[in-house]
Amino acid sequence: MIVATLHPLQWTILLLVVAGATAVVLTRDVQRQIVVNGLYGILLVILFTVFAAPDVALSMLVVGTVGYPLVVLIAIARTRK
Amino acid sequence: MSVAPYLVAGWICVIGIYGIVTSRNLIHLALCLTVTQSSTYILLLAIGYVKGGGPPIFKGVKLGTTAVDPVVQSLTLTDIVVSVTVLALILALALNVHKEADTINPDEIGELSG
Amino acid sequence: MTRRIRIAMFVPALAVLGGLLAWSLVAIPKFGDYRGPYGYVLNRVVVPERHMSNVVTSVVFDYRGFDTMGEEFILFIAVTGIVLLLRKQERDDAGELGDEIGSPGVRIAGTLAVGVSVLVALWLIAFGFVTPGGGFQGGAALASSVLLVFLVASWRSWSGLANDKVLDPLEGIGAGGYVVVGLVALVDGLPFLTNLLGPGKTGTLVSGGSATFVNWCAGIEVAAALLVLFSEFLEEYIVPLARGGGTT
Amino acid sequence: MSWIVPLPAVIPLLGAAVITAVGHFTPRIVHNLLAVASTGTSFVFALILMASSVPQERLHWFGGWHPRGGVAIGIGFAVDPLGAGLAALASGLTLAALLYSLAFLEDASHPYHVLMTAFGGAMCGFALTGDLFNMFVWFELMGVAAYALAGFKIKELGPLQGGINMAVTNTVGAYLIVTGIALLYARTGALNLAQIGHTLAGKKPDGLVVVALTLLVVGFLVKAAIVPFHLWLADAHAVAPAPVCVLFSGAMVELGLLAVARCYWTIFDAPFGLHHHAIRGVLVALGIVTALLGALMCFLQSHLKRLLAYSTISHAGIMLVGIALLDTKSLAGAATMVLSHGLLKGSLFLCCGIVLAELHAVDELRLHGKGRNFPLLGTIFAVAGVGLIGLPYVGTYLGHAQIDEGATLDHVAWVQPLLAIAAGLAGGAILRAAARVFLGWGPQEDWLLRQQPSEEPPANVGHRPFLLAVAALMLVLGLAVSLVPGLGQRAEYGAKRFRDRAAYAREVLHGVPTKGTPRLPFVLQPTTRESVLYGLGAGAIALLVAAFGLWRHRLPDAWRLLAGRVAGPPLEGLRAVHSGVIGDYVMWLTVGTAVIGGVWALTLR
Repeated sequence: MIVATLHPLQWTILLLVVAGATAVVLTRDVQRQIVVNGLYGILLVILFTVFAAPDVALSMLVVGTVGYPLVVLIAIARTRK
Repeated sequence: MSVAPYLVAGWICVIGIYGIVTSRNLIHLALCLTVTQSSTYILLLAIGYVKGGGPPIFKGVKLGTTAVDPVVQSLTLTDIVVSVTVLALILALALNVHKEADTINPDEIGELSG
Repeated sequence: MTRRIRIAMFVPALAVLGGLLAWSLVAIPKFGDYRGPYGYVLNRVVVPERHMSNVVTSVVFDYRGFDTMGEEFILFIAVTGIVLLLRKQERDDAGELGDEIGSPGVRIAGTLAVGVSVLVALWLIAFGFVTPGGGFQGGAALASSVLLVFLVASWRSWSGLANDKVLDPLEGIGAGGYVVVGLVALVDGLPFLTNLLGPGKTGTLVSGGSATFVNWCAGIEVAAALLVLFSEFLEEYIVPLARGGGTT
Repeated sequence: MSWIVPLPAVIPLLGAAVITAVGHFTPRIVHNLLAVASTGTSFVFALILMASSVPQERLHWFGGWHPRGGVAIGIGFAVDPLGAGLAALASGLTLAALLYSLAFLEDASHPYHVLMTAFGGAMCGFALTGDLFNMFVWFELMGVAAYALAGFKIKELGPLQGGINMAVTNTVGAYLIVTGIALLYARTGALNLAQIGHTLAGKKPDGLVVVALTLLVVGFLVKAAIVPFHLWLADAHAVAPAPVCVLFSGAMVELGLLAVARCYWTIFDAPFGLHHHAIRGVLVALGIVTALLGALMCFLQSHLKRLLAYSTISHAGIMLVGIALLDTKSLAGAATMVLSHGLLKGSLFLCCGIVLAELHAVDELRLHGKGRNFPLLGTIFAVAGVGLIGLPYVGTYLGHAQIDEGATLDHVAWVQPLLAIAAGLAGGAILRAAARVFLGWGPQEDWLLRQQPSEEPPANVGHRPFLLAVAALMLVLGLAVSLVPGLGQRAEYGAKRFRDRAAYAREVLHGVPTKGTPRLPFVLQPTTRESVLYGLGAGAIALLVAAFGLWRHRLPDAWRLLAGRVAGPPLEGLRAVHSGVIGDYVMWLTVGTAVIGGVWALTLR
């Protein structure tokens, strides 16, 4: 029943998003984490598009590909021992 | 009952909080915070979704065509901006912590207690 | 309090929280069946009343434009806070960094890329009321394309552009401009942020009425604020390198 | 008159933007002027708004988007006397803090003024709005300004840790709020408070509504520093500059409480009105635990600002009890207590700033007797401490008396002695600190009190009498609250209006104005004999506690040994909970949410 009302595309991307979020949290090494987080961001962009929210997808795209990585990478670089 | 998208949001919220509590690195913690926040985007957009609905943009589309809820999308936009700013603020604080304490493990800062 | 105690107390509590969230879903409208009044009404009245074809942008800058003002100030205040937090206790001089990229080919390609992405960003802002986009997305894209200058040119050209003497006034104008547009309506005897110029022609640049100004204010503010943010963080990275101090 | 409604919130924002725009090209005096002028304007408009909202709610629909057929399509401010009153207090305290900063932080660069000014505006917006998501926006705006201000001293580790703890805890709270808003939106398709309440009315509440209630209440209680969500507050207060603490303690915490009351009386009274005992029970219990635990922790501090921070937590608990009793009298009591507490606590924090500037420390033990040459400062500090105890007709007394009366009406009179004990204990700790610092009483060592990292004094402190004058003015105003004729009656009238959900919804959604106001007398609010006795009792407890803190070593050895055996381990355990580690704080937040939500899941049906 749960499956029936969802489009297969929606199913796939939802499962990928779950896996992505879990991976971001469980990746304890921040240098790997920022890469995983980037992938998670792209999954979210796809999900938002599937949910018929192009405006939100566009924001997430800009923020996830430039905003997050830049500040986080610099923070990682400055705090490396 | 089709609640799968909501369950996804719930799981992401829970796993994000788990990451925050168990984190040993402030940068990791800040990213877990953004993961928790991403659960609110998914929840909001899933709530406003209408089966078979297109985006609430009526350019080249007849008015009255089924479209998803525009309000949750505007709320999500606000939410995303908030997440970037909070992430950057926490990272700025973390950078300063590192300068003073030479660690960014929240368990090791240990300046304030009691 | 040790880590073990913390996690031992935390995991059951988290399970309860997860259970509560799941419980709340028992009677939630089914996915795809949502029929709330707010969005439904707006999807039907916005195009005829306001002549904006992108309902999301019209909600962002008109119907719930006041939220967006607050949101813009969240960004503005957070960036101001970061400037305060990352302020230098002593004066730094990073101007001695040499240009890092020598190849003219890379420069020409880079300059082109900057030009194209700036145009895309401006297009995103301008047509926000027509197609997906708007001040926030466009402003963020604009900031990102200026960031390319740093990547393809040099720290010096970047710091020439992303100078706080230029950016701070822009930030102030963007954030303050939003409030001023709201106050103009108030002076006119109308509620704050009333859309004054009436509906424009659907599908055109001016379809937003005075929300167009608000949209551009947001675009300027977001671009300037993000540039300040990037430049504060980049400075954290570059300045110690320039001093030969390596990390920390 | 409705044109003034948005001004208390938007004028400071405009001021902040202008300061940034001209910041690099103008001298500091211009930044100061702009900050003070815009905050002062906001204060004046908030006062006018408070007065003009007495006859009827003041509405302002942004963008002119009035509701259509009971569906709100825009954002509205819906101003009632209590909300406007808190906005006026918030902008008034911001004004006082900015004036104080003129001399206290002479070197502060313009971002400091931008943050303070915008912080004031955000607090006003939060107090005035009638839209749930708009509340979240102001909540976050207050938040981002506050996190940066807490970490203002970037060369000291303590402030940075305090800033991070505050930022992470409050941000998690904010996400809980958004999740709650999303759930309510799923059910009602509305964001306007009145419309949500109206849509939920008359339907049987289910899991969704209970969880939404839990998430919203918890999210706002994080800001209100209620146990077990209070841990960030002591860290943030201990380290923030004194004028910033005034805003944290005097207004920001109280806004969290206002939000809980607002959400209950506009939304959740509709579905849960018949089950309000369960809601009252949980919130009253939280309030009492907070009041007592905060007071106890207050007694265990030697760092003056941390001590005052715990006193704020204790008072937040008392105010929560006032709100949680869910009746008019107690709500009015909470409101008058917010007013007097904000002014008195503000005065105390400003005194701490002066102590830091003059004596280069804020630790009670380190400062032992060093304040003897500052009699005026010591007097202000001690009298403000006395004002917080609730002695008859002094300071917070009116609030205590009204909560007492409400509790008696609700047949929960047992809360009164507990609140008096909490107020006495916290007040005694402040008096002990005052006696040790300004009179040199008691020993210089005390194993009960834990030292905290020291704080760098501000570099250039300007005109000191001016600093004292600001603190003294706030003290006088705070003390006078219980003596203002007619204030109690007006607070009760405001509380009655605040609780009238049906009238609020009619006015907001359909523009039906409320009926004319009764003529309220200008006489002192009569209080009961019990209240007077409780006030005197709290005073006696405070004296005993202060004496115990100072001269404990004179007690017979056997007593002290026994007391140490009995009380030592629990106290150490209590301290260990306040660990300063962010992971622990979020763990407690989760535990608190699970417990509150679990209890309500079982009882609210």
